[in-house]
Amino acid sequence: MSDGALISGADLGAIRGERVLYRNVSVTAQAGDLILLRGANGSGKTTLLRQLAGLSEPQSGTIERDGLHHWIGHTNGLKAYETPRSHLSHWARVWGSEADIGLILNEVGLNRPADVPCRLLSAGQKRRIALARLLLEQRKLWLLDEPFNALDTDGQALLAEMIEAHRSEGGAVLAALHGSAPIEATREVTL
Amino acid sequence: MSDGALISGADLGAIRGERVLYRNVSVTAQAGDLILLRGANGSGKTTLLRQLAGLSEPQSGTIERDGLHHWIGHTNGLKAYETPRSHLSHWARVWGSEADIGLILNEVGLNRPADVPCRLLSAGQKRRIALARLLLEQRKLWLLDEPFNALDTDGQALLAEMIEAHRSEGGAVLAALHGSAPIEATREVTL
Amino acid sequence: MSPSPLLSAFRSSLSEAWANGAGLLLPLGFFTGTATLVPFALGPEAELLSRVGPGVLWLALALSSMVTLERVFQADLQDGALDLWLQDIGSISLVAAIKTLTHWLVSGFPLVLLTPLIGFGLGVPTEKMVPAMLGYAMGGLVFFLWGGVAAALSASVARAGLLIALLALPLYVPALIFGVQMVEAGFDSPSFLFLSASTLFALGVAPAAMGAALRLAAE
Amino acid sequence: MSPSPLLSAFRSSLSEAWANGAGLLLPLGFFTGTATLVPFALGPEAELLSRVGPGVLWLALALSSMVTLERVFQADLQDGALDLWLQDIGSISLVAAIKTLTHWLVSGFPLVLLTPLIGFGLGVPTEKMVPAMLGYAMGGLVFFLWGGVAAALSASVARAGLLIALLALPLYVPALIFGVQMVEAGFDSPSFLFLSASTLFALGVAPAAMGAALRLAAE
Amino acid sequence: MLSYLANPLRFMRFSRLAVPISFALGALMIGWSLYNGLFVVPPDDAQGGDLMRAMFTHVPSAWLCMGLYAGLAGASFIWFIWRHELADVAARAIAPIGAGYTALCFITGSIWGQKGWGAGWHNLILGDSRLMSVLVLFFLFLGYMALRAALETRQKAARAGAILAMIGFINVPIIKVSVDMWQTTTIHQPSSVISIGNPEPRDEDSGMNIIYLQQLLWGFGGHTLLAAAMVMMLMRSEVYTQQADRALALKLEGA
Ligand code: HEM
Ligand SMILES: Nc1ncnc2c1ncn2[C@@H]1O[C@H](COP(=O)(O)OP(=O)(O)OP(=O)(O)O)[C@@H](O)[C@H]1O
Ligand SMILES: Nc1ncnc2c1ncn2[C@@H]1O[C@H](COP(=O)(O)OP(=O)(O)OP(=O)(O)O)[C@@H](O)[C@H]1O
Ligand SMILES: [Mg+2]
Ligand SMILES: [Mg+2]
Repeated sequence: MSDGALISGADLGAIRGERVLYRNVSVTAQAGDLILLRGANGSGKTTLLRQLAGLSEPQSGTIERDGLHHWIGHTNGLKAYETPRSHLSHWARVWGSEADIGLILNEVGLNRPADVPCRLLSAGQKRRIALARLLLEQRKLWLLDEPFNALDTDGQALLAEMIEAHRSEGGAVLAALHGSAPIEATREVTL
Repeated sequence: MSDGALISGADLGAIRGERVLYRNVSVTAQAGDLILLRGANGSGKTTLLRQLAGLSEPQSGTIERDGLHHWIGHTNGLKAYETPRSHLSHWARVWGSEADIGLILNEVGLNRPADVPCRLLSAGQKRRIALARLLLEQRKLWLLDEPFNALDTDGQALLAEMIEAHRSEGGAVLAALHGSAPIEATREVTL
Repeated sequence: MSPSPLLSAFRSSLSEAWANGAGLLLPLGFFTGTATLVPFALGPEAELLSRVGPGVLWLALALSSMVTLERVFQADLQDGALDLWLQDIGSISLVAAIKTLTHWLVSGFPLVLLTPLIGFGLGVPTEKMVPAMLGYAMGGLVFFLWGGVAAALSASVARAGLLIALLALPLYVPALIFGVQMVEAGFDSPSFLFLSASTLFALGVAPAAMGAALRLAAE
Repeated sequence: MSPSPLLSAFRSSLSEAWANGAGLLLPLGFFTGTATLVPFALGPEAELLSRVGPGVLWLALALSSMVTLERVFQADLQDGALDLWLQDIGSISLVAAIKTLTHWLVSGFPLVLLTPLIGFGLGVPTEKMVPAMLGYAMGGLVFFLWGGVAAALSASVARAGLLIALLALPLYVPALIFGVQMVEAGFDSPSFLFLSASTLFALGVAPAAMGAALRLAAE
Repeated sequence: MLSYLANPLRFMRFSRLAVPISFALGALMIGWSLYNGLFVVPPDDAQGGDLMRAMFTHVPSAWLCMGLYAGLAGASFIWFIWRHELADVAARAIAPIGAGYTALCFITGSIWGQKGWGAGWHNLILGDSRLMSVLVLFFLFLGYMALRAALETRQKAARAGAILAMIGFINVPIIKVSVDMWQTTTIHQPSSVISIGNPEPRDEDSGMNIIYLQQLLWGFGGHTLLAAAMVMMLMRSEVYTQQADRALALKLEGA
């Protein structure tokens, strides 16, 4: 593993059904990188991200990770009965982080619906809760699957700032994205 | 009701919890209109669309509809066990439409995964199934909630074309949207 | 609505019932469970088993009706299928009724068909079989209809399970009493009439109630 | 993992169990059902009832374990919470175990606490109560652990319900045999030892199995 | 031996011969034991008269269904630890055969028991620890097959199946000791050929008569060969289909 790399996958391949999604894909992320995964719908971005996150076994190739990472998938991992606050404090406890939940809720613009159960929240508000998880604990690597979905323009700006800040602090970000990116990337991987 | 209007809501209002989302909002859509609903996350776009669709009662104001409409919400209305084909043919039967499913699947670029159960499909592929429903049956009014989400660039272009075609055939479209629209609208309603 | 939509509503909810299998889970689990357990608990005396059998079957019916439908309606709400159904105004109560009947067909009716098997297994006298089967069929139908109402009411509510139990059980009791009596006493008992009556009542009232409840849930 | 994550896993699944209430649905439905039915089905002879009671309780335990956990794990898979748990490598088996125990506590344990009530209602002799309660407690625990494995194994499957029943029931039977015997025979029967043994076995094996199965489901 | 056959190619070469041979041999031995068992040896009335002739199928099938499950669990374990594809192929092939022999054991057993048990025998199956544990074994085989069938990819099926198979193994010792341990809960007669656990003292003549034992062992040998042959046959076809899949995958990659 090339030293200093936070994650590196070599000649990864994925087969679904009798279909080969991709093969010999290699991804490496150093500190400060922002790597965008590009590709049409169904080309395998989510699949690749899940393999990199260790959520599914690659059919070929090897992956090396250095420490823990944050994951945001297509789904936000919220329960209908959770409120933004309870969700965040739950994961804060799980991860043993002392972060100030109220502050974070404020940062992602959720202090108003902070105690409204998630089943009543709007799509963008739910997405913002997922973003808030990124601030709960310092983790060098972020794996984000179409993180800008459902966010309004402020929300997209906010996320862009968060990513920039994270990179400047020596973190790395891998994100699957459609259309024009609001941030310029170090590198693009197209499937 | 101003004649020729496919839908018109007059001074609509919505209250959620002890919060007033909006009041005195009026929307009217003539043939050929594309009306964009704008607003921050949680501002009430979905709520308004649901009221216009007759899915929830407005706390104030009146709505008049002229005939049936198509609905695409944040969720796609798919079952895990359905395949794109079975889903479309199901609704074709329900709506009594003779449309050629194979053709439509082709049009929205789903002929490859046409028989893969939805729980295995990618986010964008699922969204495309929802789009395909629009083509199953001619309905003058389309109510779309962030329809471009999860679509790749081709998908977005496709939807833009579909909307244009629909308008030129005398249909009207109400869509909630974030960021820059790939189509120029007749009118924007900001919440 | 014209028949074809209802037909395909039926077909789709058939495949749904088959797909999420929850419908089949309970009867099957219940029967294997019952067949396994009752003799353990009671010892193999046929006489005793034959008298416990019916009660156990009724429980199976009541439970499977409650659990199945709760799951169905809640899924419809979450994945947005309910919104689609609601677009065609007026259809919803019909659709709900059909869904309910389908799931009764899948999870309730097997009990009826299995009655003879279990019955013989448990040593129920043969002449009791036919009234028993009819009793279970009608009783199960009532259970599923009221269970559907309860499920629809609580689809949007948290703590649905508890609520459903509380809502449904009182509605069940009459059909239950008549049903058990009929299974005991056969056709020429008044309870046969009472059971038929409550079945008709449920068929008349429940669908509308379900429709209203589902509209509410979608809000 | 340090205790605090597990603690909060426990807290969260408590609120989950409370929120979807499904756990409470079955025992509750079952008891109301039983209370209503058993007298009808069997007539009021206390001696007879006291012999039916245990079997019904075991059924309730088996059912609630299967249905509850299926729902829990499938929800975790669909809303993506499972993905989050899986990020912290190694924790998943522990978390699964805690979830299972929590839901046993919520849906299984009430049965144990209710044993005396029902028992007296059904006229079970007092001296049988304590061993009975312990028997139900342990047996129910085993049910929930194996039920959890079955649910986790089939979490990603469409036709899960049926499958879970098929997978879980064979795993239940040993604990069942011993449990029933123990409830009958009390502490000084070998089945007490056997039941304890199979409880320990389940406690040792099931969590790892659930963990592996959940990893698989997330694929 | 096993490590030698671990290589699929060697396995295919070996089994191409082994299958027909063990088929023939097994058939012969079974035929021999049945001929003697059904027509030659005198019935033992203490054992239910002519019904006891079911023994020459019952006991071998009983031993085999346990042995086959052990094989299933073993193969699953090997695959789970070393990811050895052939082990998974074996596990997949064993399941149906095992289910078959479990059913056979049950059927023959019921035939044997029919007279002694009379009308209420179904209750006995449910109330009897030995019979119940065999029933459980049958469900385990079925569950294993159902689970594999339900999962999309072979990888998933293999992993899930392996987990289940390994857990279920606990049932095999339970079956074995179920008679000796819980005399109270079984009418099944105790192990007289090989008995573990603590069988209660017997008087002399209750040990198995040598002429029965011979036929029984012939039958056991024959059924073992037959089972082996069928398992290997299924494994061969599975290997072929997997090769076909791989070819398809390669073609698609090219395309
Ligand atoms: C469905 C009914 C039955 C089932 C499922 C069954 C199952 C089994 C099993 C699993 C074994 C192997 C046990 C071991 O190797 O220790 C076995 C062995 C045996 N069974 Fe049965 N059995 C059944 C009925 C009967 C009946 C009715 C009889 C005779 C009255 C019988 C006589 C035997 C004998 C003699 C053996 C050999 C014991 C030994 O030497 O190990 N079985 N049976
Ligand atoms: N069992 C299967 N049989 C056939 N195809 C399958 C199977 N399982 C998954 N697929 C395909 O694998 C692909 C998964 O793609 P993935 O979700 O990674 O796409 P994506 O790049 O994330 O797309 P999107 O941009 O829409 O999110 C889909 O095309 C899906 O159709
Ligand atoms: N019971 C409640 N108490 C307080 N606030 C509530 C309640 N129910 C809903 N809300 C609020 O109502 C709003 C619903 O907004 P809606 O879903 O229409 O937003 P939206 O404009 O669609 O947002 P997005 O762009 O994220 O989709 C949310 O802000 C939510 O927090
Ligand atoms: Mg994706
Ligand atoms: Mg919205």
